Amino acid sequence: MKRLVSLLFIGALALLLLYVVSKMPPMGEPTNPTMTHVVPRYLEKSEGEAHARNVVTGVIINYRGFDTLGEVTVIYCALAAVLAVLGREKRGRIRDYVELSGIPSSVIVRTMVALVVPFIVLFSLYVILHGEMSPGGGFQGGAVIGASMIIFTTVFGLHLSSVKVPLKVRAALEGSAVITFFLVGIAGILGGGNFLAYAWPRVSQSLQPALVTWLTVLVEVGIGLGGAMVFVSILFAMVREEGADEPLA
Amino acid sequence: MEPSFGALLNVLLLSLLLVTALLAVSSRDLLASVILFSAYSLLMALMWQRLQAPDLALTEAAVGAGITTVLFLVAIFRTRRREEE
Amino acid sequence: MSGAYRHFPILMVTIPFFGAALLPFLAYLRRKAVPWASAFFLAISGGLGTFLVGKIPPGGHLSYPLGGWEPPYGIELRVDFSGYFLMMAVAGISLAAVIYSRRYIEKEVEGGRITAYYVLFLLMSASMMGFVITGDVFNLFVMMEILSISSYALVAVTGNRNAVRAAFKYLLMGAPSSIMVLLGVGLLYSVTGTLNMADLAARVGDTGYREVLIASYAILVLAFMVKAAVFPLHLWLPDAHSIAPSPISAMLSGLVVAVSAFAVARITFSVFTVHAWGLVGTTLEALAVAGAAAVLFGGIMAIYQKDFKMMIAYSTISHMGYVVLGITALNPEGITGAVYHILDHGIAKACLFMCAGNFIYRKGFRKIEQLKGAWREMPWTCFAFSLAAWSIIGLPPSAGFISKWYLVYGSVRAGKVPYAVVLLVGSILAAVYCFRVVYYMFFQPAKEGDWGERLSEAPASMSVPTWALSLATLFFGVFSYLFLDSLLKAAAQLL
Amino acid sequence: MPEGAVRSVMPLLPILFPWISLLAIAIFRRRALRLRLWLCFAGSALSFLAVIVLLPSVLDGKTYYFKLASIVEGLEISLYVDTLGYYFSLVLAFMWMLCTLYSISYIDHKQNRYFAFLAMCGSFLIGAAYSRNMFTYFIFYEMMTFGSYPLIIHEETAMARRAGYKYLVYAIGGDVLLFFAIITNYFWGGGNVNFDQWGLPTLAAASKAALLTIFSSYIAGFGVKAAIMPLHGWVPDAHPAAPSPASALLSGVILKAGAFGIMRVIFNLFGIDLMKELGVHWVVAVFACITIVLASVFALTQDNLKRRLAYSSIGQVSYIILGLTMVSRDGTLGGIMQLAHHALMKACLFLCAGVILVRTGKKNISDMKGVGYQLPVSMICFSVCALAMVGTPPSVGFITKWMLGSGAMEAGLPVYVVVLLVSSLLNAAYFLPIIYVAFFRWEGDEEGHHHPALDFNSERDPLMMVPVVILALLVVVVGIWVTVPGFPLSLASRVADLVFP
Amino acid sequence: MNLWHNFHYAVAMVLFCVGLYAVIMRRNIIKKIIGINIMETSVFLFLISIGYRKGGVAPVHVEGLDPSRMVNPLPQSLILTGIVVAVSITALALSLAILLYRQFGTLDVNRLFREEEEEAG
Repeated sequence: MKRLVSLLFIGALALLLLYVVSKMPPMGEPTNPTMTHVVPRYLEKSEGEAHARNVVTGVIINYRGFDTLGEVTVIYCALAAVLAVLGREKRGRIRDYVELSGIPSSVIVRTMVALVVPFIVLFSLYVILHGEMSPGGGFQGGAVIGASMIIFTTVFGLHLSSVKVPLKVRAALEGSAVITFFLVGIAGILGGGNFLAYAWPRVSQSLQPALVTWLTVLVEVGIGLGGAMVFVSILFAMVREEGADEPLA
Repeated sequence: MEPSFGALLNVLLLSLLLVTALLAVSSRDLLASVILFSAYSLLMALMWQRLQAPDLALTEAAVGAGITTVLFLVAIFRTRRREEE
Repeated sequence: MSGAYRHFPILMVTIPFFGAALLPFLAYLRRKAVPWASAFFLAISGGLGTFLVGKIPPGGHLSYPLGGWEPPYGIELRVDFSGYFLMMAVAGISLAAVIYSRRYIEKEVEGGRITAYYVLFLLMSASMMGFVITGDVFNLFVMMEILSISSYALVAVTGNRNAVRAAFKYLLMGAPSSIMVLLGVGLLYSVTGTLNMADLAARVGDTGYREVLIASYAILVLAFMVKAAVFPLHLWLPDAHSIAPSPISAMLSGLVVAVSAFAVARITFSVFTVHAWGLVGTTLEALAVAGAAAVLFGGIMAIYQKDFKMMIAYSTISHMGYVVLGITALNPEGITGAVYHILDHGIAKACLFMCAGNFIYRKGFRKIEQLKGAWREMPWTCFAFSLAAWSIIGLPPSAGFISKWYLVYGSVRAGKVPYAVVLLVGSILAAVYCFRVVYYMFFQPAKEGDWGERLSEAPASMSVPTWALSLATLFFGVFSYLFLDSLLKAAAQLL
Repeated sequence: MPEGAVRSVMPLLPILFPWISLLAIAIFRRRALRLRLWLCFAGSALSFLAVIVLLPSVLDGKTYYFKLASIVEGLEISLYVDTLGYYFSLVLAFMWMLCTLYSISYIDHKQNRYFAFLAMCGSFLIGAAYSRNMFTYFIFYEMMTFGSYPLIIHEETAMARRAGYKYLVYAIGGDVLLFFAIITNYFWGGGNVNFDQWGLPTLAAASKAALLTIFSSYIAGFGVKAAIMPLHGWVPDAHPAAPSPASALLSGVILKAGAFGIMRVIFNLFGIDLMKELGVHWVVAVFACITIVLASVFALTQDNLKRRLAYSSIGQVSYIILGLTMVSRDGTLGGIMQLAHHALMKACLFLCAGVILVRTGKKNISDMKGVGYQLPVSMICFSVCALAMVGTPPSVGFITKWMLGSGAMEAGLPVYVVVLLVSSLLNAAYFLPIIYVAFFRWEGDEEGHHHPALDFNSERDPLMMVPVVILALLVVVVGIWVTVPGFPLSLASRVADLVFP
Repeated sequence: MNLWHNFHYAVAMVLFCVGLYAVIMRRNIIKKIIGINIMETSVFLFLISIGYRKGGVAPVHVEGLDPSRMVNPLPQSLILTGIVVAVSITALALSLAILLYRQFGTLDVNRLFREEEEEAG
């Protein structure tokens, strides 16, 4: 009975949504309200105003910077949430009696991973720093770093990973995205503009493009580092078994 | 939309998305679901690339197909693999 | 509008974010300092807020374009008087709750998670402040997500099995509703091309896509109803609010659900303005019916509870119904009543949960039965409880009376006398469930072994916030005239 | 600000003075019992003094005004002393002082709680009497309602708890109705619920259905306090359960707060003309008549003295309502005077019942054989008041009934006179047996023993006897020298002149 | 009738309902979390489709490219935030699932909540 009601509800919802879809403006038409109202300015002026060739990056970091501040706060919040639920390791390393994958890792895999991981990190740095020109940006790069750490962990185990990226480093860098963003925002106020203004009115016109570019890079790096550390910490917290902490040697 | 190669590809991708989503939801083996979900995410990334959103495609590939999948896998290894009767 | 104070709203929101980001490192250095640091950041935030007194033009608003990008292009903070009022309420109650947390949390939460607790607490309070003042619908979503994620986790922070289950239930209802908010925003965007509330308000009127607008409004309202636990969608609330640690219950019950209800007002009045009400009338009526049902259902369920935190949680459902009825009255009095009710219900509910926390802290009691004769040992807690209950019932001269007056008046003025009657019945129900507890505390002999003769109040860092809040219910009742005029003007501005 | 009023803090003083008691209790806590209680009395006495100093100027027709807070335009919490409010405050401050005095030796446990709430209720009641508008009145009235709960359940017996529960149920129901009435009145009265005028001009514009809703909610809301049948259920339980001085106040003053509210509604909010136009006053009058007769009949069947007195109060308070709804000058005058007169008589009766209870431990009338010889002074006072209740001249009871009768004739409704006569007969039927049992029966009378000697030893406690004697004297004195300025007639006739210009 | 033209939207809506189905009807917690993820990605797909423009190119400025040919960058930037939110919720939900399994030894909601009723009763 309950199942039937739920199914009916979902079916009805689907039909309603499809009906709404049929009434929506046709997809892809250049005359749609979405194409004519706010967006033209982004497309035409972003290069001059936000100094980012990649308009998406311009919008993310510059026009809608506060959303991105919210975004990095969300991911930071997720970390805190996971830690609040699962707890965090004590100072020191995580003992390694958890074999994450059932596959015994061969020498070939180990060597390959050890060789590839540095390159992945390098690639992610490129993604972070090149975000304003090509697709990519801080968060994507951070995610890639996180993924590389995950590969490392699956192959070499939690113990070695927690040695490579110790708690000290993570605790200091997890919040770096929020902190950088906040400081950049405050700098905007000090520079005579509003919070999160990149082009400080107090700085002369000629310096502003460089300023905006450098601040963007700064923020991207902050997001990248913070995001990567958050992903690593979340992974550690989830992989770690209860009571698997090793006291500081 | 006039039938063109692009449109056909989109239709194909979308139907694959539907299929993988339904399979991921209905499979009783959680590991299979997760892998299917990973495939779904990758297809989604492709779809977004088709819709001219390369940033998102990159992100979805790294986060949706990568990190989320790994988190799911960790969770499954920490719990159990098969759905209970 | 110039002067440094125009930066204060954004600083109020972001300083706790910043503080939260610093906490893990601080914990690494010196764990004992973490609670004090969190209180410090919230105090700065609230302190900045006090500088804004009198700076918000009554009936107008303070617009703050972030990054200097003028509104529809960038994100705008739109601080009108009701938003400012609620922001200060959030700041004040959070400060009380964070001070209260220090001793309480030591007892319930295992050491390693305390830092995470405070991080989440700061994020939760700050995101609520952002939530009520933002002028951008997508930003609303982002703030709501910070709020939701921190709330889910804070419910589970004790690691107690029931708590984890309650948190999961909360997440299971909360996450789809968040997605629905995004869907609603997407629909809205697809037909207007903008995300700024003021710009949306100007554009929803003359767009030709009626069905899409109706759907987006209905979806948004439905989603916020889940977050605000309005009657048929309240299932997650009683568990989550009663099992969470008491200061968190205070925050969740007092503020989190209430600001979600305020979001409904925001959507209704700032996005779908008077001009678009032709579109949303049916949804609003359905919402009003749900609100009325919530008032009665919550009240009746509260009467039958044995666990006092559970009782307070059901009372919250009932009071969210009040707020919804105030919003759906669609006149300045109703909105003022709703906003004022969010404030005074928040204060009183937080106080009730803190009193409950005091009993749990000292005695581990959770059953109403066990409160018989409690006043011998914990008279001040019992008095604080009675004062807060006074406001929950809505008796003069507490703040609850003022808001009840406006809510009922709003309903009568809107010609919806049945809803006025429902509100009054709701206050009768409130009287029944509150008086039962007060009666047990003061006029019943204690059961053997439950309560002795010796005074054993909760420690000062817990009693003081409790008392401060209970006196605040009186303050906002007696001095309501300081705020009501501006609130009415702000509400009239919305219409 | 009402027209012609003087801005002054004088109205605030009697509200503040009772809080001396709370201060004293807070300072001394469990030490210095006597001093503490005397300070409580001092609070109520000062409050009475602060009321009485206003008497000359109020008799001159002066009004006072004091604003506490203004919520929004047209809705303020403010005090306003007009003749009617002053009249009520004079009665209640006087009663309050005497009952506080009496309580000092009557209450023997949990004094702190009792005296704190006693003082608070007194303060709130004076605030209610001095309210400028219905909003303020409601605030004070509501606080008073819940403040009197601890007085009712003071003994904490099972009966007291039950009575307290019943009281709360009725009170909350009534208050909610009242709240609804005030809000609808505020809405249809054009945002105005002030008592400045004799009838709100804005209210006349409202539709008849709206007016009926407002009026009936008001009457039902206040009717719970004023114990109009069928809303009287809490009274017969609350009075016997409460300590005697508290019952005296319940009957003498708190029930009157309901009646006073109805006065405000009829005189100041609706105005006599609008009420006449509305044409439902006779319905209220019929309810009042039914209450008058039925309550007396119920009183006949009670053996518990305080329960009998409680039913008597129910009937007597409805005299006020009847007087107000007669729509004639003398009837109104009688109704207003009954407010004070009944307070004097009934408070005295309850205090006597308290003396009997304390000195002999007897609650039921059938056990009271020969009480008149054990407690001669109290029982004489009791008899005086009982006779006054029946309406024997020269007493205040006679004055009231005369005025009401004259009002009924003036309104051309002799049927009310019949009701009054029947009620008087019934009053006699339930009061005279008490006097008979007290003085003309004694232990062993049937065996031909002589009546016992008068025994004055049990009545040595001046704290209890002084209030009883003062009240009994006043019942007679006011009944004889009716027209002395400051006695009820002088103030009531001023009000009646204003209502019927 | 724009339904056929808007088939991207339609598929997104259907996916949304598939996700909702999993959240409401599937008993396994991991399945529910997958459902939440499907719902989320479907809404992202919906928003990106809204931002699409016929024959459009990615919104990156390259020499000689007419800005008016670019697709709408705004939904894309919103979705980037959305993806982060999605992964955050997933991480939290999975942590809760792990903890639930530790404490109850089951991932089946029916069993979880049946036990709750027993405890209450």
